[in-house]
Amino acid sequence: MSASLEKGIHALKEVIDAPIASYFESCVHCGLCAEACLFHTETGDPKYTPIHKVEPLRRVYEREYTLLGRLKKMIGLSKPVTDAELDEWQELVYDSCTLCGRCSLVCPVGNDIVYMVRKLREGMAVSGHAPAGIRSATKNTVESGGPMGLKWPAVANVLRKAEESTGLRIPVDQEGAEYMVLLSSMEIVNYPEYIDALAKIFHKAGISFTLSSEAYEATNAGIQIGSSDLAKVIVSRIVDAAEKLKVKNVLSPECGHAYMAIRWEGPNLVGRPFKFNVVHVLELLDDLRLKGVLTMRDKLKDPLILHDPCQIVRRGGVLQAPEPLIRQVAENYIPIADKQKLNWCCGGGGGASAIHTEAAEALRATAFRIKKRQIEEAGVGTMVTFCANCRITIEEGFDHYEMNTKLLGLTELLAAHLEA
Amino acid sequence: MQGPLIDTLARQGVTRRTFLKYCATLASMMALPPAAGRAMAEAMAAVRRPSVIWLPFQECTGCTESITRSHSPTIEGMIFDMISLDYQETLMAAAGHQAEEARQNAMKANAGKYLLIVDGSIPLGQNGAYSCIGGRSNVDILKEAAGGAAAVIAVGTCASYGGIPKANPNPTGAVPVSDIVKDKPIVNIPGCPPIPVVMTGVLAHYLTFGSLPELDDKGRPKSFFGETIHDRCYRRPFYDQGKFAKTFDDEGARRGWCLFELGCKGPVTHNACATVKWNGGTSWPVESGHGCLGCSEPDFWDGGGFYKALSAPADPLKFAAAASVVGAAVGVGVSFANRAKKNKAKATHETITVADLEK
Amino acid sequence: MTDLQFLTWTRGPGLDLAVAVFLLGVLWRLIEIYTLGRKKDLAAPRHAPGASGLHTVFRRSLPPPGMLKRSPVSYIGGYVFHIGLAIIVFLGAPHVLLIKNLVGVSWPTLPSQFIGLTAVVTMAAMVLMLADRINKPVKRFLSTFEDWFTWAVTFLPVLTGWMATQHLLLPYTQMLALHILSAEILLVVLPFSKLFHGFTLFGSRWYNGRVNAHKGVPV
Amino acid sequence: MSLDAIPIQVVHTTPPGEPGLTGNAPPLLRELLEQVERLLETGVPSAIDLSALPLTPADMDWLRNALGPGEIDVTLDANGESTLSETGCPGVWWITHRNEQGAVTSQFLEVTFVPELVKAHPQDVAMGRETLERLLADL
Repeated sequence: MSASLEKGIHALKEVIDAPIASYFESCVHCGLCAEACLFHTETGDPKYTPIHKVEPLRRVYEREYTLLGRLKKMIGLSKPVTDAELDEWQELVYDSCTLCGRCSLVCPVGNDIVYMVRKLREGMAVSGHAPAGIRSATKNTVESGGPMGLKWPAVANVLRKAEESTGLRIPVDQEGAEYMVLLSSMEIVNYPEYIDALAKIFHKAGISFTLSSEAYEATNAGIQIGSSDLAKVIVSRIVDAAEKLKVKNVLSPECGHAYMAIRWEGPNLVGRPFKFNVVHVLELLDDLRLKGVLTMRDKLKDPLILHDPCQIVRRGGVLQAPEPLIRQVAENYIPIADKQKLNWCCGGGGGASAIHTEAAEALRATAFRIKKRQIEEAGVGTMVTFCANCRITIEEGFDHYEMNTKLLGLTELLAAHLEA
Repeated sequence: MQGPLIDTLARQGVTRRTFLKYCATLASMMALPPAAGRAMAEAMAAVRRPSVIWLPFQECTGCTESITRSHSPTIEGMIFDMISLDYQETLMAAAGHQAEEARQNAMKANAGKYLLIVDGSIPLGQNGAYSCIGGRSNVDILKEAAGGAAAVIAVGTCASYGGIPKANPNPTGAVPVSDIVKDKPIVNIPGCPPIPVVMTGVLAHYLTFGSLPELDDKGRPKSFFGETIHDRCYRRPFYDQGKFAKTFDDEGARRGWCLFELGCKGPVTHNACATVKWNGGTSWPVESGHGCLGCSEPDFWDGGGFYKALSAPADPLKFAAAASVVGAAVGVGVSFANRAKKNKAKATHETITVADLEK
Repeated sequence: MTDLQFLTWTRGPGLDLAVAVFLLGVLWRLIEIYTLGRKKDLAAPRHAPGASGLHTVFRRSLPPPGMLKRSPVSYIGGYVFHIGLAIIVFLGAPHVLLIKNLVGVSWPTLPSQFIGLTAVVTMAAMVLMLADRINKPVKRFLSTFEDWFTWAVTFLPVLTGWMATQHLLLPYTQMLALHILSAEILLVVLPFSKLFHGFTLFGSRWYNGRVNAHKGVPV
Repeated sequence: MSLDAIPIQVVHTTPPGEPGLTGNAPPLLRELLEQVERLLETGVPSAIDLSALPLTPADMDWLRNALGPGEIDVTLDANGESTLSETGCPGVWWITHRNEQGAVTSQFLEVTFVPELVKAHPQDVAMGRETLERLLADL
């Protein structure tokens, strides 16, 4: 195969820009970003300090784009970034970083560290230093349509089952629909209830929607592994399908990275603004709530807390929708201290949940202690979230710590209590 | 107390007690023990008049004025009565060839024994042509005269450190005596002008002890230049209290507060003005309301402005414009190189395929 | 070189040189950094109140919720020494005199006793920060020679300035010269070290604020 | 503008509120005691140069008050007035030299039976004899 260090450096030279230069020049090694990173707070290991995770990128920046670095390089004072070094950093850039972006929120000089990790992954991916799990997920998505290798007949099967259980029609490839609904493989496989819920809500609101047999998968392992070219391949399917079906909106599923990929990276990957809007399902739901469509039959009594998925809330900007929606359906919603843009990651984002090495899984379990603590401190038995990937990671965490906390998806919860 | 000098003085109407009193005061000023006054008187009274040659170079005659116009000419003059001033252009009656002849004669007659006093700096530019006496350059005359001298006394800041002629841009290439004379003991008595008693004090010391007084690292007699103006200034308490005059006519100036902010160089100037004062002890610059210029220190003229506080910069924006242009040029240069590199990287981008993810 | 010549050098050619290198460095580095450019964000923006580059430039001056408790030494020590330095540099009488000489504007100053006290507090905070850097695993792990060096380069002007005004250890002339020299070293080092954050932090905060404001997130 | 309008005023050399006492004067009494003892035992005179010491006018006043006035005051008119006054401690003389302008040029505390300056020098006495002889001759 053809990954190489040269390709990696080449990729980094392409992506290094003024913000990255400014960020590296601003860093004073204060270490505050470590306090915002759950991999550091839960392990205490200083190597998980976010700014340290992008050290190879800094080295390339200094050597390639600063005069002093170039001079140092010329007289042999600075050593080039090596394969061995990138290999060492793989754990730091992927296993212990979920692209949650919490570090970017606290840096006193204003460094957007997650921005830099995302860019560093461009070089890591093509130099062959991406973890096997994310590599195969990417490969599957590019070659067979989804990270789990799910094909359309299987999806159609799930849709049929949803039609049966809800008694509602789920249109496919219908031109001119208001919404083109995207799913994530995880939802199709693990949480098919989501599809039921969506069908109910659309029908109740009287909004036309459709699925596309050509683009049903919203997740984009390309942005997780950090390859814009591959991410573009994946996102282009959606763009093509949406434009072919002439839909007004594309509905991103609960999945966080899917939303990031299509809503924010998408236009930049294909190199032009979209002709349709990208809407997160919670934005749609909140809109319906405001229109009075989303009335509830009854409310959930259990005390519960909300887990705000990083890519949707802090990184995706869906800040205001979740709380009114949970209040719509839950009587005993308990707001926690670090909520909304300050929430702590589940530990499985950014592709991390696809890494199945023993070390990575053990690290994720350790990092999960922060979520465990939040649940225990709130003293609740239920947690609600709205990201399929978070749900898988959190359930793994519950299993690991043998917790009997209930985990619910927000959209399903709303659908379950929806007034008929 | 007997000797040729005291007889001479007596003839001039200077009494023995006057002389004793003068010696006591001189010893006090030179920080010698009180008993030294009498010893000085004894020694000087008996001394043989040494030959002294006074060479004026690039100077303004201010040093000569200072000593000859001092408050009590008879007393200061006394010292000059103790020496045989064989050559001093300003004071001597002789002129032209006669004067030069007197100098040559004195040098021959007292070879190796005469004292050489120099005031003014020595220009080296254009082979010394900027200042000549009788067709000979200053540097030439100095070398010749210093060759036979027992010691050299550089009077005034010009002779000591180059002074105003050496100030930037030093058009004449002026240098101090110590740059030219390397093999003779040199006493520097800087000041613009120097304090008269300091000049006579050094002569008295030489006459009394036959040696030169102890000098500091800048060749100045420690007894007069051992402390800074600031250390002995009567306005020092105001400095310590942080009370400063901000202008020459504000309340602080009227109250006699510290002149530091008005550019006083007292803290870095070594001289005896604060204790000896000027004009017969009448006053001195700081007492008159003006900061010390630092005239007894090397390069005082280029010390960054007389009215700039010591903490203020001399001329910090000298290269600012040039530096800004160079900085911007370097930045733009790097910027072009960076953009070229980045554009090249982008242009040679190979679309990544799944195969590129693995080695 | 004598004391006075040393002082005259530091006030004259030394300062000339330091200011020149400083200006040269600052312009060079700023142009070098900010002309690298960045891509336009093609995604349809989401607008949110309080989300903009400028908002973030100011907002980041305060600790985000919960952070003060997590790292009190970094924040309190950091505030104290930064504010202390600002007070000393911008409200100390000799410094205002210097600024007046440089650019022609001046403003009222604080009494020297207060500045002296501020210097002591500032130095205490800096020593505390140094101890924290040595003690705290993350900070020690991140620290390179540059971190120790820039600490010293920042600390020395405060120390020498304070010692000069308090007449400690060396005569005033020498201490003042050392103080000015140390400030000159600071000027020379600043554009080429992490001390340059004094300039770039505005750019960094602005970029961070702007990138996230595009998504409607006030960061 | 009249001359009076120019704001010049005479200032005190010690800052207001400063008592001016440095504490440097009292130790001098101890030194004087030693010098007086030496004078009594060996007959060797000695002196303290007051102008070389860091004494404020207030210190001087304190010292003068402490020593008190004596019986003898000698005034010497030689290029300015000098005063040689015995203090309240016999053998301790306060000597002040002034220049022709009246400014103090030096000040000493001399410990001696009679200050040297007061005694007439044999040579001067010889000149006095000549004067006397001339006077007699002229009679």
